[in-house]
Amino acid sequence: MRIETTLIGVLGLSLVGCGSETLNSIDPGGGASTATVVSLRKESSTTGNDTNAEKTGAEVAIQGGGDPASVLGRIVLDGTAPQLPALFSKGGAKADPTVCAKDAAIPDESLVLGGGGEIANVFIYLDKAPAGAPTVEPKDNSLLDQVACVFKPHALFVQTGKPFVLKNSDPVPHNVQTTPQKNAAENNNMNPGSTMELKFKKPEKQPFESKCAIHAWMKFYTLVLDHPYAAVTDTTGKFEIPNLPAGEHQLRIWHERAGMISQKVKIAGGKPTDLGDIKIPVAKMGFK
Amino acid sequence: MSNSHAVAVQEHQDHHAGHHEPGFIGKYVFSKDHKIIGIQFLMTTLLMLLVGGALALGVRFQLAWPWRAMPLIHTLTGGLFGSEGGQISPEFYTMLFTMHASVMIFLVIIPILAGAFGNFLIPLMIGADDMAFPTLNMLSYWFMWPAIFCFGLSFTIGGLNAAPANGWTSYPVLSAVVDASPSAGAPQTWWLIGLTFVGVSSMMGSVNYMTTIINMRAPGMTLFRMPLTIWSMFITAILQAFALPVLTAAGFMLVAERTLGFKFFVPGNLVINDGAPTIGGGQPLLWQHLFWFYSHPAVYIMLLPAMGMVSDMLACKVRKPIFGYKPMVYSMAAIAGLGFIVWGHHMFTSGMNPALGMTFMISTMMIALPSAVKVFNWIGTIWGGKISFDTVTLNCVAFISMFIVGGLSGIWMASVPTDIYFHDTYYIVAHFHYVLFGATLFGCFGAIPFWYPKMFGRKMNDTLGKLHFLLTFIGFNGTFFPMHMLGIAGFPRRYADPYIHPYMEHLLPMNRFMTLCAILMGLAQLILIYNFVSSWFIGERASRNPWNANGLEWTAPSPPGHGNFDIAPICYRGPYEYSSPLNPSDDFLMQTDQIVAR
Amino acid sequence: MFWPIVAIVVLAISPAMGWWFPTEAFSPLGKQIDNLFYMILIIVGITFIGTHIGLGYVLWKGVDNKAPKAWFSHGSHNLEMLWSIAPAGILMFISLYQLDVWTKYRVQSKFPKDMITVAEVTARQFEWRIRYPAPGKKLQPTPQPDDLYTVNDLHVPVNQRILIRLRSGDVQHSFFVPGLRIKQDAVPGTIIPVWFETLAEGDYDLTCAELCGWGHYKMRGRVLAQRESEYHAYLKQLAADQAYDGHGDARTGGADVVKVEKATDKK
Amino acid sequence: MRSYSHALLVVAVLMAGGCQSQRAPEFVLNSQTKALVPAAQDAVRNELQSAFGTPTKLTVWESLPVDFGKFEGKVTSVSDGRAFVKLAVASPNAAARRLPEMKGAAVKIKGADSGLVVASYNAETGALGTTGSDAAVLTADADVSVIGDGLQFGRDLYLRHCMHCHGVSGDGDGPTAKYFAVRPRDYRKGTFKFTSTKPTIRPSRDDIKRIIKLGVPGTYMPSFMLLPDDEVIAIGEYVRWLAMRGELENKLDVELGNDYSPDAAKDRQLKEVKQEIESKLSGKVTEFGTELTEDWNNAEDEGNVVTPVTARVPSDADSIERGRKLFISDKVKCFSCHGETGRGNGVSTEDFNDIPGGKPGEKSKVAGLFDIWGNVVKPRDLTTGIYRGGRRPVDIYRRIAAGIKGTPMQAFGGSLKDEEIWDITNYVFSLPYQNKPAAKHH
Repeated sequence: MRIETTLIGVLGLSLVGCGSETLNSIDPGGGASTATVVSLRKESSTTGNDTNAEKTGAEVAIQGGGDPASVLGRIVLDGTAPQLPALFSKGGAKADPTVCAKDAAIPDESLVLGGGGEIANVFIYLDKAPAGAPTVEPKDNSLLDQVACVFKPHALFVQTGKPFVLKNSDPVPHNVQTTPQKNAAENNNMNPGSTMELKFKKPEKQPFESKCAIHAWMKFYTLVLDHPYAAVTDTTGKFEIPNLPAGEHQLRIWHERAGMISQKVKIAGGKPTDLGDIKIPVAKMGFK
Repeated sequence: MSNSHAVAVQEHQDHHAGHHEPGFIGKYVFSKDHKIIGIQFLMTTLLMLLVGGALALGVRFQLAWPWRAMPLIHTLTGGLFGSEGGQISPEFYTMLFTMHASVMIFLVIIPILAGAFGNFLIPLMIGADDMAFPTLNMLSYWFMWPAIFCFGLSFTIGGLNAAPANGWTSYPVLSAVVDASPSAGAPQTWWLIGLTFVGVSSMMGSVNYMTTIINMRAPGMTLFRMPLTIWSMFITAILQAFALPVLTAAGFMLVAERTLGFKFFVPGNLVINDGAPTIGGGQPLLWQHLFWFYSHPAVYIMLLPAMGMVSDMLACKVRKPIFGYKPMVYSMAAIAGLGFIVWGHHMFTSGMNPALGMTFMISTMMIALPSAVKVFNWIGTIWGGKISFDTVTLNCVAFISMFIVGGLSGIWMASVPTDIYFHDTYYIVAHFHYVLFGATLFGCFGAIPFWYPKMFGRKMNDTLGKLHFLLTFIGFNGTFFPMHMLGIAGFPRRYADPYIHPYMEHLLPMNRFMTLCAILMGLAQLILIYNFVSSWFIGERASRNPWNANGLEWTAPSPPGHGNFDIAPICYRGPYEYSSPLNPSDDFLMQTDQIVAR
Repeated sequence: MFWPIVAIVVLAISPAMGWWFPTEAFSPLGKQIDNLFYMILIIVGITFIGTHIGLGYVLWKGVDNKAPKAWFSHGSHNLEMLWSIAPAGILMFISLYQLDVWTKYRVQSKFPKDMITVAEVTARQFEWRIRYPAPGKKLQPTPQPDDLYTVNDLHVPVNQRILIRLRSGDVQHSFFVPGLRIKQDAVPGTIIPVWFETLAEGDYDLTCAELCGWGHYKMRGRVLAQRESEYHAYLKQLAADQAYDGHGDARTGGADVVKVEKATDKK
Repeated sequence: MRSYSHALLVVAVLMAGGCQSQRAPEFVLNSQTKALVPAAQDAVRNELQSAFGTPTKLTVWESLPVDFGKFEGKVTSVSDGRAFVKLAVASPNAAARRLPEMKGAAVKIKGADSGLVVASYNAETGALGTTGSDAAVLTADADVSVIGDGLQFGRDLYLRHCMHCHGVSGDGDGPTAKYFAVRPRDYRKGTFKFTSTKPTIRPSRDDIKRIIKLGVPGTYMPSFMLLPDDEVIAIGEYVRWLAMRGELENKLDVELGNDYSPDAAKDRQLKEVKQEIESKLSGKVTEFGTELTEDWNNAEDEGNVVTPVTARVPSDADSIERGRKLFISDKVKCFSCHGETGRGNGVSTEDFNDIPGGKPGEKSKVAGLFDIWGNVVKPRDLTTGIYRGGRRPVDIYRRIAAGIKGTPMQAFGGSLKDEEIWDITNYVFSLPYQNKPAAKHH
């Protein structure tokens, strides 16, 4: 008898434990095994303007005013990088050999160096226009061309609002598949000789990659900002960002292999600040 | 003086046994003694019974509380088996029922009958001192373990959360194309290898049984003086010997198809899991034919020994000779014979030649006949007996009753048009659970306490036995009888969530009830285990012949020593001479008793 | 032996409890199958009750058997003959009685002649892909450019003998319509003709009855029996939707949503 | 006797314990978030929590363009703590059928969040029971609105039908997904492949509904054709809600990514980082919310649906031939991916491309084109007659004109005339039926 009662107990327990409040409806998943509740989100009164965000953080803390001045420097590689082989030797392209790499080899542009190890295609920029900076009318964006299945330039800086014109000078179609973080991604086919115009709405946090799906090796990098405080290095590795207000700024330095490097810079009123050589260790370049 | 004499006697007995004591390992682990082997089989199968039962409870739980976090699954598997947010995934459900069937059929029912009781009883009942091939016998047990290992491995290989998920029938193409089912790659293959090991094991057993029964019978033990248990074991052995090779071959073919790229079963131009179209001209039905050519006789392999044992126990319990001994033997033989020509009734809806359908229907109908004869004979045996109601009797009667239900529900399966509707619904599930669980396992639950004294020299606790029987019986019918209703309502097998189909929604409460009954039944087995183990130590000591039975095994000491019989038995008559007028003093007359002339 | 009583009681009440056929059979063959089922049920029921009464009786007698010894008998030859031959007769009767249903159902030479091939149903993991011929055309064995495709929703004209060609795209499935008592496996590599006739308008659940993978239970479809006019209207609608090029009238697919019309259930 | 009754008790406790120890489903963070410093991870987690809640305790962010399900009504009478409310619903049955989901829905009184949730609602009498002392706040003829039942309805259906492939958080990584050659969609980028909208636009409600109903032929996404419309819609809304949640997470990651990657913030004090993040994110979520609202509302705008200017060009031999010429022309270059005979074996499938989001210069081990989720995508074999995005002419037109979002399949709408697109469409439709020449080597 004891045992029987125990067994009934067991059954009861299992019934209560597993079958509670579920005998009327099939309840899917653990969701229904616990009482589920809906709550309403408390909309915070602060709207989208991030004034407080600007005040705090590393953005700007105006100290001892002064005229805006430019910051300049040079990006160099610390160490020696291996010689990158060309993607395709002359006439050796996988697709469209009649056009791509017809006259010259297609180089691997993921790391382009000057004679003294100066790094090209490095982006130097600020996240936001510093407070108190003079509003300058954004100048027109430079044009992106596609020649012999290479994007020219490989890295460029684009301002929001202004049209960004892409051109296909090749006798073959290309397409531009963008992968931005904040703007909408595009992937449009471009006829031979055609041009296309993109407009970016929002500033990006980082440069983003764009590529051609037809010629998978074609890539370029775009930095989209809503202010002019940015520069892209060439093979001299030199950069200059003009008329920054005096104070402390957070410089972003970005390269497609090295990734993001952040550096604080102090602008004393008046004279330009030279950061000298900014060394990027070769280890960051992700060679095997 | 006396000491030395005792020693002398000891030595003499050893010599008589024809052996000298082996060490512990030799005696209890790699023993060649058929009794030890039988007990090893029994232990293993009871363990596996618990495993299979647990898997079944998993299935039942999902059907009763679909997509509810399964109890213990996380505690036991640490959130393995592809469950997210506590809810199991459908492929895990398929693994559950696949492994439930595999374990129950290949690791419980077949070995517990042929392996455990076959091994233990055959030499004792025919008065032999051991099996014909003791080493082969030992191997047949130890080949179980690779099988268990492979099944277990199939559960854990492949990212720890894939098991065979193609049903125990593992029909190709699903089981033949690696990408077709979650058991991608290894598990299904390991499962097939495990199957082969089971086959090898039972093959060794069957060869051994046949030889032993034919050659090693005690003097005077003619074929028609053999207990029905022996007859059933004999017939089973023959069945296995003839059916198993086919399954083994089919298994190898499937393994070859999965691993070596043979094309036996997979036709061309099937696109599976976005793969390339299959090439080759296989025929899926080939597997079904091969598989069922084994697996239908296997159903009788899983049943006949229970029939035999129940006959023996019943005769002893009602103190009456078996009603129609020879018809019983003939019907068993008939079942075995017909068993080979009815496999097609598993394939009525598979689109095979309808003419075949008719022939298979008729042969299937005919196989119901010997079963009917046996039932009537059992009832006739009870008729006019003096019944002592204990665990054994209860289980035997349950066996008969359940077998009637299972057999009768089979008639719908046999008749093709109704089978068209019932095929692969829960009606089938009800049917074969009534036969395999209802009949066979109740038979075993009777046989365990009946021969327990002979195994361990002690009796099992009868009260606990009755309690275990009661709960099991209630739980069993509560679980499986409603399945007939489900089947009639068109409730298909192997559905993880049938209730997304509107016409089955209303069946949920019934499934909850069945699951509760299943839990009850599962817990009841703990009583059996407890009773089994505890009686070993605290059970009441048993004499040589505690049930006043007639068989030769009861002339041996309990438990019998090495070599079984201290007095070599001579058989004078059939095993069922209960209440014979020839013995006025008592209501039984053992096969070894010479009639005292007076 | 209380439990057979329970069993019988359950059997008796289950139709009322909805534990019975989902619906009555709505196809001629289905009706025959049901009759067969009930016939067997009666035979089996009698046997079941009879044997259990017998069993219960002998047990009861056996328990309070006052005689000093049990009845010593090795059986009776006549009885053996009796209860071997009687069941044999019954079983033989059952099996012969039903042959014609089976032949009508499966033997192609016995198929009705006046059948229209409505569609090709391809079972795949885990749905029923259906191919109709274009309105007013015959179904071709191979796909045609103007074929109409849909999924899980098979429309057929009511009260007509119709034929579908059943295929499998990947593994073995089974075409199971409980309401019509149809079941036919879809065997990979073969095309199996299945014929049926619906006796009432309305939708009949279509499920898969052969384990086809983890999503076995997901294969929920329906056979919708419609009046001929509605059926043809549906095909036209389907054709219009399939031809939609962004310019047609918005109702036919222009709204970019799939319409599943509710079944007009005359059952 | 005792010993085993004890044993049974243990079993009982185990079972009960097992039942109690059911894990509730939880949202998981995406990989970018996991790459941030712990402080930033916590910040993101908290923001998401406050904006979307957890699967079991959903949070309704009313400004999002999601149909959370809303019943409005007035309190007719209050008696002994039960408020009797007439809810304006389509039919009492609808409310009754939804009762399981209405349980726990949030209750607004006079337009203000009362913090109460529905405990019971009787559609016939209109008796609304809420948690807590509702008589106190539910005064007679107060405006009452019950919010969030639709979301719960969708949640339950999603957990039942979709979760085991698409995952609780809609990350396309449910338990069953690992067996698939074609991965389930990861909603969290807000990008869906087969839509009727312009390339830069989110999918419309109808697109999602259509995919749920028709499935994606050729993949393991089955058709849910026979689910009732309201259930399909509820699932669709929940999917959109999950997508928005994932997008918000991405936006937060981008916001914090530059400064709080482990090496950017390695020599910073935890405390200052915490404050900094707080100030950085203050107001951001609301701002992002408006972005989300705008993006997803655009998808419903008729103007953003891709509709051909001209009707379909009749599919005659000429049109098909013109289409074939375009298909293999250097101007359109369909063959570079789909192959000359449309078998999906173009040369660009042989390239070893960079893995999206992989390390610089790291090439994938397998040849093939990638989608933005980092999975290899096969260009469709057009000869099989299986079209994942639908088989109507307009579907193929849209695939060509607007491309397939997130994949190398680009938008030709700018560079091809409508007639040309229709010609290609006709050619594509003709491919399964003509006898195909063997593909030449390029």
